Amino acid sequence: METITSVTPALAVVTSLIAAIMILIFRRNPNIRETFSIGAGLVKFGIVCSMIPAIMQGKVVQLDILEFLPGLSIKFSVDAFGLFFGFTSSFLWIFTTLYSIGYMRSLEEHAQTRYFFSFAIAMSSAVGVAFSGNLFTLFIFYEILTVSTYPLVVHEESEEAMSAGRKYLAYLLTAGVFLLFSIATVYYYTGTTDFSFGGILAGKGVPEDLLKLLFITFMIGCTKAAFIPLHSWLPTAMIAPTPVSALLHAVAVVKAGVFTAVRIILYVYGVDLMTNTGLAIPFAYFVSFTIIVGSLFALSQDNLKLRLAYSTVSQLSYIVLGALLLTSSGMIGGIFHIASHAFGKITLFFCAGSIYVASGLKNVSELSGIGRKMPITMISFAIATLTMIGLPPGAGFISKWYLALGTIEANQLVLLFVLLISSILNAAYFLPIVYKAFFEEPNPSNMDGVKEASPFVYIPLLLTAIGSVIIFFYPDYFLQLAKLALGV
Amino acid sequence: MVLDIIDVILTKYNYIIYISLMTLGFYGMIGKSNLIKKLIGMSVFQYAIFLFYISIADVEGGIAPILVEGEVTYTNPLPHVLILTAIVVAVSTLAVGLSLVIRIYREFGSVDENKILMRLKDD
Amino acid sequence: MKETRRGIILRTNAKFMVPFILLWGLYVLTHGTSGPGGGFQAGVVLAAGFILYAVVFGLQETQKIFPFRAVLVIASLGVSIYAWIGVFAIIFGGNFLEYGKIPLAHDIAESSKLGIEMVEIGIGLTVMAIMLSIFYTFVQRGD
Amino acid sequence: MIEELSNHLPILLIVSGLIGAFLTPLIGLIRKELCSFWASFITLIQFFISIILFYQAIQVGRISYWLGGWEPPWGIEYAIDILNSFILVVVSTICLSVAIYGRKSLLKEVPEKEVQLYTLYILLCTGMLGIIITGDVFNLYVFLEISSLAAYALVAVGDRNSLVASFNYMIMGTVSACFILLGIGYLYLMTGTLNMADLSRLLPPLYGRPAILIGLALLIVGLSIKTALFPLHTWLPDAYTHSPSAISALLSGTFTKVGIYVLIRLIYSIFGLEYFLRNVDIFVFISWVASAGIIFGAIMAIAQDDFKRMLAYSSISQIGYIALGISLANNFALAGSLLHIFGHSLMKTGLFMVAGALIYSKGIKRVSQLEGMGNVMPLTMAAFLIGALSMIGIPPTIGFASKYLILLGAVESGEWVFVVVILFSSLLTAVYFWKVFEKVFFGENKWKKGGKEIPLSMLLPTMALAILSLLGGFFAPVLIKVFELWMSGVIPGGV
Repeated sequence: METITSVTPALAVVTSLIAAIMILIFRRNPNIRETFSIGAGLVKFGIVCSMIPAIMQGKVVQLDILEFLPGLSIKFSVDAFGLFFGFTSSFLWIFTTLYSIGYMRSLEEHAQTRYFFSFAIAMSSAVGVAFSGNLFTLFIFYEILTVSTYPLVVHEESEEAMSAGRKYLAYLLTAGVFLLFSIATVYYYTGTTDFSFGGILAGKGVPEDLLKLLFITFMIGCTKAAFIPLHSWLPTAMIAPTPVSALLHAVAVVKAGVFTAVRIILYVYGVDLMTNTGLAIPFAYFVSFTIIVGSLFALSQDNLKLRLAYSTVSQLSYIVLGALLLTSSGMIGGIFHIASHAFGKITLFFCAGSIYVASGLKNVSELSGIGRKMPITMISFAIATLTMIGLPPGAGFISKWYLALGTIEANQLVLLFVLLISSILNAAYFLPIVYKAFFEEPNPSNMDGVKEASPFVYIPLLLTAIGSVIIFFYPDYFLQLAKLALGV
Repeated sequence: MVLDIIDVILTKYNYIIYISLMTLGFYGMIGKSNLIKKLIGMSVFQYAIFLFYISIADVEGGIAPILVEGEVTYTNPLPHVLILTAIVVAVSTLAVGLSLVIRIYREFGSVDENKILMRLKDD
Repeated sequence: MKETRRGIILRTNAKFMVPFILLWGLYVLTHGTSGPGGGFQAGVVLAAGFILYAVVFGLQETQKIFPFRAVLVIASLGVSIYAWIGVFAIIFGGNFLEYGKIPLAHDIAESSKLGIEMVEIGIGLTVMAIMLSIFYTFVQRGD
Repeated sequence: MIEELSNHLPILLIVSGLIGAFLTPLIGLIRKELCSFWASFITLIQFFISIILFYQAIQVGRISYWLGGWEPPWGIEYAIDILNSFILVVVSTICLSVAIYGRKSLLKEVPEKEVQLYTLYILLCTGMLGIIITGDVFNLYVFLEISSLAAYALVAVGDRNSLVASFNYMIMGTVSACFILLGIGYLYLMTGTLNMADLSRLLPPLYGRPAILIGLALLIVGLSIKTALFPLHTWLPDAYTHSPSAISALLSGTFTKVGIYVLIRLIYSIFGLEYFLRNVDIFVFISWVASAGIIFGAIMAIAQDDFKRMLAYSSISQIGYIALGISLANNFALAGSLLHIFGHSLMKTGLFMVAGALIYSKGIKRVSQLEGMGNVMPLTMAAFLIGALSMIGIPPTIGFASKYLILLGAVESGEWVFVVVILFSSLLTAVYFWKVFEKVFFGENKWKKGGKEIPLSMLLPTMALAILSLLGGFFAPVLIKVFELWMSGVIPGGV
C-alpha cells in the first residue's frame, strides 16, 4: 500500500490542543474563547478533509514522530478506517461546539472555561485515537481521552457527580491497565505494535491459550465500548451536561472504544487468526447478548438521557458484531454503523438537551405534547429515531442492511435473528416518545410557555438530523471508505 | 572439633571481637530507649568497624609504615588512613547526634524515647 | 556558663598549660609531612587548648579572644586554603591537588612538601574552628 | 585557559561546592539574604558543569580524572561515564530548582537560619554529586556521610516533630553507612583495591568466595536503607513529613536516587551481571521485596491525610518501581528504571514544591483542607495536576514512558506477577491522587477572598519541573538511546 509522509495527521491533533491553550488564555473573554473553539473545529475538520483525496486513492498518510525502541514509536497513520472515525468525530465536533455554546449560556453554567478546555483536549485525543498508527500511540490517546473527559463528567460538582466521576475513572483507568498489559505482551511477542490489516499476531509463536487470554484482556481494555457487564459507567456518566453526553458518550469516547476493539480484531488479530482460534463466533454471541440486554435496559428507563445511554450500549455492539462476522458485508456494515449511529445518537442527545434547556424536563413520561411546542426539535428527534431503528430514510438502515447480509454470509442465522429482535426493541423504546410528543395532549403544568431554545441549540440538531438522512441517500462516500478500510 | 573452635578463636579473634562489639553497639542503638545511650551504642558500633579495618591492615611481622633502610615488611597503611577519615566522620555524626539530643531535651523535656513519643502523641 | 571565680590552682595551671598545648598543636601541624601528625590531629589539639581555656575562664572570656564570628571565618578560611591550593595546581597545569606542579620551590619534591603543608594548615584551622564551634554551640545552649 | 579548565570539570564540580559551602558563613556575615542567592549561584555552576560532563561523556564514553595526579588504583579517581553523568544532571537540576524555590519557602518556614541552612544545603548537594562522580568506593563512603550529615541537620530544622524524625533518620542512616563501610572493608580485604574499575577487574576470579558475598550483602542492605527500600523505609515518612518543604523536595528528588544509583553501579558495574546470574540469585529476592514495597507504599499513601506524608509513602512505592526494574535485569527494565529515576525526581520534587506552596500561602498541610484550591492557585495546582498524572503514568508524561518500559521488562522476563503488580499499583496511585484532585479542582471554593499565587521565585521552579515531566515523555526516546550506549556494555547480549 502506498504511503505518503505528511504532517497533516499531527496537525489535526495539535489544532485543538492549541485551541485548548487559547481557551485558557482568553478565559476572561467568553466570546473570543468560543471563537477559538469553533475556529479550531472548522480548521480541524478542514485538515481532516484534506486527507480524503489521498485516502480515497487507497494511500495511507503516515507520520513517525518518536521512536522509543525499535517497533515502539509514536506514529500516526491515517487509513480509510481511521479517517472514517476521524472524519465523523471532527465533523460532529463543529456542531457540538455550536450547541455547547447555546446550551451552556442558556443554563448559565459555571466553569465554562474548564468545560471548553477539556472538550478541546478530548477531541484532540479522539482524533488521535483515530489516526494512531500503532497500539502504543493509540493507548496514549486513549488514556488522555479518559483523563480529559473526567472534568466534563463531574462538571456539576455535586456529590452525585463526584461519585459518578469516581466510577467513570475506576472503570476506564482499570480498562487502560488491561489494555496496557495486552499491548506490552503483543510487543514482546511480535516486536511491533503497528497495525496492519490481516493482523500482526499470526505466526509469531504466541501460545494459543495466551492468544485467547489476550483477546479477553484486550476486550476488557475496550471498556469504553461499554460491553455488558462492563457498561455501567456509561449510564452513570450521563450526569454530565448534555453536549458532553452527545458528543463524547455517543461519539468520541464510546466510539474510541469500539474503534479500538475493531482495530484489535481486524488489525492486530486479523481475520485469519480470529477464524482459526475460533474466537470470533463466541464473542459475537457475547456481543449479541449486549445488544439485546442493552435494549431491554433502555426499555425500562424513564429518564430520557438514560434511555439514550442504554440504547448506545446496545448500538455500539452492532459495530463490534459487524467486525466479528468476518465477512466483508458484515464488516462494512459495522464500520458504516460508526457514522450512522454517530449522526443519529448525537441528534437524539441534542434533542434531549434542547428539551431540558427549554423546559427543564428530563423524563420520558413528562413529554406529552412537547412536539407541538418544539416542532423542530421533535421532528429531528423523529428522524434520528428512524436511523436508530434502521428504517429508511435513516442512515441506520444501510448499516443494518449490510449487517444482516453479513450474518447470512457468515451463516449465522441466530445473529440475524438477534438483529431483528433488537430492531423491534429499538422501535419499542423510541417510538412511544415520538408518539407522546406529537399525539398526546400537553400537560399544562409543565408545558406552559415552553418554546424552542436559542438557535444555537436547535440549528445544530436539525443539521445533524438532516445529515443522517443525507447519508442514507448518498452513502457512497462512506461505503467507499468502509470498503477501502477492508481492502475490498 | 573443640580444637577447631579453639583454632578459629585463636586465629580469627579479631573478627570475633569486632562482631561482638558490633552486636553490643547494635543492641544499644535498638534496645535502649535513652537517646544518649543510643548514641553511645552507635559509637561502639562504628568503632567496632574501625577495629575491623585496622586489624585487616596488619601484616605478620610488619612494622609501622615509616621509611627505613633495608628490607623490611610494612603493615598496610591504607586502612589506617581510611579509618582516620572515618573517625572524623564518626565524630561529626556524634556531634550532630548530640546536638539533636540537646534540642530534643529542650523541646520535650526528656531524653527517653517512650516519653517523647507519648508527648508527640498528645499533640 | 556563669562567670564564677575558679580555684587559683586551676587557673594558674591552665594559664601555664594553654600556651604549651597550642605550641604543641602548631608543632604537630607543621610536621605532618615528614612524621606522624597532620591537620586533623593538630586541629583537635589546638581546639583542646582553647576549650581548656574556656572551661576554666568561662565562655565570655574566651569569646573575647575568639568570637564566634571569627570561628566561622577561620573555618571558611581553612577550607578555602585547601581548595585554592588545589585550584592553583590546576592553574599551573597539573591536576587538582597535584602539588608538584605549583612552583613553590625548585624541585617537585620540595614544592610537594610545601603544598601538603599548606593544605594541612588549612585543614588544621578548619578542624580547630569546627571543634570550637561545636563546643560553643553546646555550651551556649546550656544556658 | 577555558580549554584547560574543561579538563578539570570533574573536580571543579566538587570544589566549587566545597568553596561555596564554606564561604556561605562569610557571605552571611555581610548580609543574610545573600546566602540563598549564593546557593542558587553555586548550584547553577554545578548544573552547568554537569551538563557539560554529560555531553562529554556521550562523546568520549568515559572520562577519568586523577586526583593529585595519582594514577588509579593508587589515587582517587573520578570516573564519569554515561550512567553517572546522567544522574549528575538529574541531581544538579533538582538542586538548582530547589535552591531557587527555597529562597522564599525556607524563609517562611524556618526564619533566621539562612546561614546554616544554605551551608548545609550546598554541602548536601556537593556530597551527592561527589557520591555520583567518584570512582573510588571509600571516597564514595565519605561523600555519602558528608551528605547524610547535612541531610540529618537539614531535616532537624523543621517543626517540633522533625527533631525526633531526624534522630531516627540519623540512627538508621548511621547503621546503613556502617554496613556500607563494612561491605567496602570486605571487598578491600579480598581484592586489595578500592577503585571501582579495578574492583570490577579483580572480582570475577573471586566470585565463589563467601567473603565477597558477605561484602555484597552488607552493601546492598546498607544501600537499601539509604534508598528507603521497603521494608527498610521506616525513617522516610517522618523525615519527609516534618522537614521544611524545600528540604523534603530536595531529599525526595535526589538523595534516594543517589542511593539507587550506587546500587546500580554496584550490581551492574562493580560486580557485573554475570555474578548475579551465575552465583547469587539475589534478584528474585529484590524483585519480590520491591513489589511488596510498591503495593505497600501505595496503600499507605491512600490512607494518609497529611499531604506531605502521602507524597512520602508514594515515594516508597515509586522507589520500589526503580528497584524492580533493576532486579529484572534486562534492557527494557533497566532503561525504564533509569528513566524513572529521572522522572520520579522531577515529579516528586515538583509535588513537594506544591506541598510547600500550600504551606507557604495558606498554611495547609492536610488533603482535607484543600477544597477549591484550584481556583486560588491555578498555576501551582496545574503543576500538581501534571506531576500527579505523571506519577500515575498517564501518557504522554515521563511517568508513563518509564513505567511502560519497566512493564515491558517484566513481560520480557515472563514475570507475570510483577506485570500485575505494576499495573495494579498504577491504579492505586490513581486512587490517592484522585482523592486530592477531587478536593482541589471540584471541591467547594472556601477561599473566595484572598486568592493569591505563590511568589514567582517559587512558582517558576515548580512549573518548570512540571513541564519537564510532561515533556520528558517526548525526550524519553533520546534518553533511551543514550542509556543503550551504557547498557550495551553491562548487559550481556546487548539490546
